[in-house]
Amino acid sequence: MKARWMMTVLGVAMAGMLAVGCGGEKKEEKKPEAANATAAAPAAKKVVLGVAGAQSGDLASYGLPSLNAAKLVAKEINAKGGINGAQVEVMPMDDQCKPELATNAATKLVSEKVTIVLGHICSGATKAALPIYKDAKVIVMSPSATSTELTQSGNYPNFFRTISYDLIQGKAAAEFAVNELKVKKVAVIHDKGDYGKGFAESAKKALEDGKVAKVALFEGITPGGVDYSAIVQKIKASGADCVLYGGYHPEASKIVTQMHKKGLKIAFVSDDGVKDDTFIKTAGADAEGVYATGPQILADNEVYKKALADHEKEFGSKPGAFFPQAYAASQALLNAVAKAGSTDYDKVVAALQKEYVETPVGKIKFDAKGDAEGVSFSVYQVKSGKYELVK
Amino acid sequence: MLELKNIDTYYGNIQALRDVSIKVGEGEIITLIGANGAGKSTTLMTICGVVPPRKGEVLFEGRVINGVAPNKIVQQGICQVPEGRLIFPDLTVQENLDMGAFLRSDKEGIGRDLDQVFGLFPILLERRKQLGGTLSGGEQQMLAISRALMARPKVLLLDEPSLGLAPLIIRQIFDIIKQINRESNTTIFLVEQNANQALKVAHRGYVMENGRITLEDACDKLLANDAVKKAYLGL
Amino acid sequence: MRPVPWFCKGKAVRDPPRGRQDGFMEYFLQLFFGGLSRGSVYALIALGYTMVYGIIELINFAHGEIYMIGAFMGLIVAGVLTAMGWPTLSILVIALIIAVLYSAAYGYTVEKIAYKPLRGAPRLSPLISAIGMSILLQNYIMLAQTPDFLPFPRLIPDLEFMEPYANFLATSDLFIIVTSIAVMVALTLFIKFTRMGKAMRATAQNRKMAMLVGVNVDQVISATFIIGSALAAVGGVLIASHIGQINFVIGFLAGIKAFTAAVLGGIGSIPGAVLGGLVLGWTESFAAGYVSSDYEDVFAFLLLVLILIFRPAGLLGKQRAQKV
Amino acid sequence: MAASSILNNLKKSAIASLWLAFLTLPIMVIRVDTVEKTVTWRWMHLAYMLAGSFVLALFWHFMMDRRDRGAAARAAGTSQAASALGRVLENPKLVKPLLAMGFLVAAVFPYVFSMYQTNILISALIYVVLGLGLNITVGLAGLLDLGYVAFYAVGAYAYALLNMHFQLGFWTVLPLAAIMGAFFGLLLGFPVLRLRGDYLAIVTLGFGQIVRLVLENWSSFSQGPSGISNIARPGLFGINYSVEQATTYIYYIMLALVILTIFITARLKDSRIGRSWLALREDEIACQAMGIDNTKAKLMAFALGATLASVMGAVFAAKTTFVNPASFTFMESAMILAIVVLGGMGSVLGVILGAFLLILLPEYMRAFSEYRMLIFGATMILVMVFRPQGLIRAKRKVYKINTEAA
Amino acid sequence: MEQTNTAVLSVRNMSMNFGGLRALSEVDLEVRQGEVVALIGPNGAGKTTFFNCITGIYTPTEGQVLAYPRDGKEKRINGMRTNLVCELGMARTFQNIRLFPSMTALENVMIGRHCRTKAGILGAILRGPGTRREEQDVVDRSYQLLKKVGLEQVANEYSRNLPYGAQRRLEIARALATDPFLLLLDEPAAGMNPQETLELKEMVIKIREEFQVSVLLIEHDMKMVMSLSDRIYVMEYGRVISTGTPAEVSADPQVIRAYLGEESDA
Repeated sequence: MKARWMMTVLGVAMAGMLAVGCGGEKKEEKKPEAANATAAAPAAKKVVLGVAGAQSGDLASYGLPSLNAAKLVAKEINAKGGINGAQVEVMPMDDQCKPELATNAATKLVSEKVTIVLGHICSGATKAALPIYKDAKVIVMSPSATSTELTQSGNYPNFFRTISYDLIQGKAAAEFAVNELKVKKVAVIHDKGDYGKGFAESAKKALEDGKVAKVALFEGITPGGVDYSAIVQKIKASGADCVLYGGYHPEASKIVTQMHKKGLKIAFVSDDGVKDDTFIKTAGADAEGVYATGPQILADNEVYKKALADHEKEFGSKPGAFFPQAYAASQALLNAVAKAGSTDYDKVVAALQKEYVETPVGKIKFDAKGDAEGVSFSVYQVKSGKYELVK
Repeated sequence: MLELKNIDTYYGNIQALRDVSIKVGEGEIITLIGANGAGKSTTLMTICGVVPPRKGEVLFEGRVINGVAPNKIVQQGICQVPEGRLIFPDLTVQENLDMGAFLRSDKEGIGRDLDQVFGLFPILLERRKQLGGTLSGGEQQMLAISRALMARPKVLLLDEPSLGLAPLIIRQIFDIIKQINRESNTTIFLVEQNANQALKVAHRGYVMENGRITLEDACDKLLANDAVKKAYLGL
Repeated sequence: MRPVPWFCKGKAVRDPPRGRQDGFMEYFLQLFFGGLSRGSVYALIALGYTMVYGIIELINFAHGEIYMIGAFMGLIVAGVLTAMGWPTLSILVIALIIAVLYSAAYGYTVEKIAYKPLRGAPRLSPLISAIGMSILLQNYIMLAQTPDFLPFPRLIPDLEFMEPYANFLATSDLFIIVTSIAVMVALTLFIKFTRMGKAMRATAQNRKMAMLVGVNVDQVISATFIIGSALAAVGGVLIASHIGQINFVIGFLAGIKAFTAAVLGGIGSIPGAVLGGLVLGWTESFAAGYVSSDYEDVFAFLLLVLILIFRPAGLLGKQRAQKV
Repeated sequence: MAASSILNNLKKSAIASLWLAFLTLPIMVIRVDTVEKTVTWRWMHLAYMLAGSFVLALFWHFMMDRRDRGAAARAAGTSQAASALGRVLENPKLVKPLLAMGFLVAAVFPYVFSMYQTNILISALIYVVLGLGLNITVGLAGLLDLGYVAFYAVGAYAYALLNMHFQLGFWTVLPLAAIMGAFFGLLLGFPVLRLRGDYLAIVTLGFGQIVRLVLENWSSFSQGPSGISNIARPGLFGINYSVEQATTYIYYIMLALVILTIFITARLKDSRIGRSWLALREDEIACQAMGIDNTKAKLMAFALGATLASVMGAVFAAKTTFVNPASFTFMESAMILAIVVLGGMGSVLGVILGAFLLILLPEYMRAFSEYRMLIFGATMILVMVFRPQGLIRAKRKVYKINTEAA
Repeated sequence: MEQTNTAVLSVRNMSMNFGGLRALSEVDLEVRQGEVVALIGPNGAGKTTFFNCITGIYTPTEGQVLAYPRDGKEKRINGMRTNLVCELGMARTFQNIRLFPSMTALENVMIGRHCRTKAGILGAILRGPGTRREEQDVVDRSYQLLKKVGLEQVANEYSRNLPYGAQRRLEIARALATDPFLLLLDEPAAGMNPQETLELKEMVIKIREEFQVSVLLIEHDMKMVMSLSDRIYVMEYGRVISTGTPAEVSADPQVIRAYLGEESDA
């Protein structure tokens, strides 16, 4: 009987191993450097950079670029001999943007004695994970969590970010629409998501406070839907002369395309989630003229150009969402560790707040609340297939 | 013509048939009687390949057919009218009959058989366009038999054609079974628990108990057998 | 400064009339046609659910993924052919054909791997296997292709004569509706008159008996998956072309919606799937248009719950009297 | 196994791998960029696919043979139907020491292992209770519920909101959450009483979606997608714990709740109520004709399952200190259902095993980050194919009969 | 039990329509205390529909269904919920056996006791002495009932594994477990051989005596019906076409034409 039981256990173990073996095989074919980065561990000194975010599941497209960014930065630093002789190691931690998985990821990183973390991607996951990091004195820097309260509430002194938050973005977009485009009636649309709705609500508040333009419509759409004609008709019926959209590029491009199909050609102002080349690709000609706010990335920013080239070389494709911010965050974190000379919490925080770093999003350091200073904020417009600076 | 040799069949881990051997000669009416749960229906399902036997052989015209897919067995000319009739309730009577001729492609032959079937059961002609599910029990039984006939079987397997029917209808059905056998020389393998009627119709009979064949004889002899009389005829 | 870059470049577009009276009617019609095109999409995918359910009483959760794979196949074919410089319409045709063939092959394989070994297993086992398959396929596409959204070329050209009606119905909408109708008619004829169609109906009603009249049930089940998958692929390519982008999760929401449509119409019933799809499309469209698009899904699901409570077998489902 | 069958398997595997390679060819090999109009060919992937699928297919056929032979052996009566694993777990000589050992490990776990281990174990324990709760509805009463996560959300938001607005503590809210769960269970139960099987499934799915959508959209009530953060961890007499201490504390709370739930479900299963659920699952009409009030039995099953889910929701909110609608998607319901079915419907031990497998497997596969969901999906299929009745088969109680009594 | 003229079930002028179809039309029927009443008729005559109407599975379109439980109080039970009808004391079996297949024989009978016991959720969880006593009582009584129908050997078998005849008897035991005053048997001898049918007949007689129940049964086996019942109702096309003692009914020319055929044959 015992033998049979052993057989069962062996069977299950084998099933697991084979499945894993197959997975491993595929892993090699795609990203050998990922395996190497984690496997080539037993160097005497190392600095571990945790990268947490959605690396699988439906939001993986927002998390994987950050991982790539971290790998690129780590590789570059390691090529130069590491930080004070210590090799940088990237430790990916998937959270699928789900709060409970984020806490698991956080405790895992804490258990592994990781002291600096790039992530998380979604504000919700970040909020869930932060208390754990805070308790363990881990510095967290997100490239994409824009929820206002993360920095402004003062609850999380260990949190930093390289992206500006909803309140600023929404306000900037609203002010741009009112002051520069002189619109009178605005339809504020969002994707019901954490990020999009935060942006939309800030924008709405700014519009109402400004008392110049009216909010003609405030509604959410279902991301991933097959058709947005109803909301487009509604925008049309509301008589709005401008759409402010909070959300990411996939839905934005669908809406813009359908707006144009239905003969609705009014200004479309959106956020950083739309200021992405993929948007221009997917929306094609319909992308022309769309405005998006975003951190200023000067076309001649050397760091950005280099990062872009490195990505092309390493991964054979253009980087995805939040890549520059993640690249900047990795640089900032590792630079701070280098400047601090150790991974001591207080020293690194001090370094983050003091030392400027040249990054794809500009020359930045961080303020007392954790937001990046020096991230200049601008509005872009798509002109002949490219985002160009408007203001 | 059809022969079962030492068949063992299982449902999951329950043995339903134990060492069953049955021979059916061409043109015969053979009946298999026994109590419910004795394994009669399982015998038929084993022949048709729906429940393949674990041991033993099913021979049809000298060829081994166990392990052959059910549809291939039907193609060879073995056709079953299952217990509970199982007509297609949402198909019309006509479509039900068409399904019977599913594996045939000779349009003329099908037409001729259709006429023949309607000759046997005029009521079906009347109900041609009606959905199978709306027929009464007796009509459904007629339809089920007709459907099997449409396949032009060499062997017709009938599973409890009298189940749940009024005495009047039962007699009609048995008359027609005899007629089919006589007119088209179709071999008939009849499974019944209405032993009285079945033994009157058939040439030879088998008695099954708990998955085993316990008796085998000509019908008139079985009718006279005391054990059979007591257990199955209620005399 | 008012942003008018398109006005200068594009053709003159009629400004829609905004009078109160006819504005209402126009608004209604716009929503109506929007719902119609959305509903046709749901119906196309719902057909696959309903057919599979009719035959083996399985909610095939991986069906949405087949739709997604269809879209990806379309993208790959279109990408290769575009690079080779083929004309748009021929690309559309070839992409459709290859996507249909490949999706059918996927449907066939999925059935063989995840469902066939589970015949006769407890009822919920294939359901879990289906969920597993759905997760597997999603991640397979994500890893083999990309997690990002990919732009899908517009394969359906805008037709000249549709221009005046573009406000209600774009060419691609029309294309989707027409294709859906054509496919559904073809499917109905197929089910009604062909040998395989009859075998399918027979198998759906009584699998054992179908076996006994000589139907190869395994073949019928395979055929069901193949046809259902092919329909999903048609939907995948058309919709991808309509909305212009795809990624590996598009199957999930579309799948749930289509499944809802199938149940709404009465699962197992082919006209039911079509009706369910349309009703769902209209509900969402009108809910978004007249109430709030925040709650369009809430309305869709509320409608489902209400219909099932008052007509427990769906709109066209057979109310089978319980045999006692 | 004969050499011929091995050869046969090799042949079949070769064919299967060729077919799979063909099937995956376009998607694995070709990448297109429709904007730049470029095509990338990655032929190496095809080779990987061929080799990988060959190994997998070989394994598949080997296991299939084993499965078929297992079935044959069972039928021939050479071995019992119960699985080997099941038999070990039923052996009274082994059960007691095993239980004692398990309890000992559970009791000292947080002090032996890291906080991370404790943390994911809490997750697993939460899912054990969720699984047991759903097991009542699905496994015992046979009511397929695809929207179970809605009740989980009810509990989580109940605690989050009450804590935010009224500063109510964990221990105050826990019973309140239970009551709210029961209430929502009844609320869903009433309209769906008439529905059967898959229709019931889809309506519950719809209900689950509605709850999530409302939480997402009704910002003034639930703070919408940005969720509620800074939810208090459970405290005891005003002591505030650090994260690590709190984790340990929650771990013990969960341990107690799990034991309580096991106790409750085990007792219910072997009671008059449990029997009426089983009867309901087997045959609704006969059940009612035998004098069981179907309505009551169904509502009770719904309400009890919902209560457990709701209580877990509160624990979940306390553990993560943050809730937002992203935690309550359909996939979550599917996951809990998978726990129940994978573990073995109706079996308490099976559900526990299922929860550990489904929650811990992805966690421990973090090393394969991007591939873990792929492997996870494949594992679900494999377990179902090779053990369709679940890992552990439910056992019925054998009653002690008092033959003398009249 | 003594036969008296007190009715236990009285159906007056009952009709049942399904859409446009009239399945039952103006049926009058009475079962008196201690009687065995048979309901016969060709397939589709509406016999099972009649059962479903009086047990609350269908609600009759017209007419009265009155029951007189042991306390003697008249109770109108048209459209009363099935479980309440059962609780009132009218228990039935089914034409196509409806046992709980993956429950043991004993558990099947124990389900019958459900409406006569009352342990609730709390009781089940706490399992106090009261609950335990009640539980043991249910087990013991159920076992006794199994013994009565000769199934004590297979008490712990899954009911789906029982032979057909045993399943029929188990269904009767399960119905008896509800302490009925009226037992409704839907084709109890269907699928049984003459020997088993004979045994069944004897069992029904024994049960009537021992449990003091009246019996209303639907049956095709004329031999059993004729020798077992006190009175017979014959139905055709949803109407009662004849009633009376077995002798009276079998002599009725209308019955012979409709049902038995020219020569009575059993």
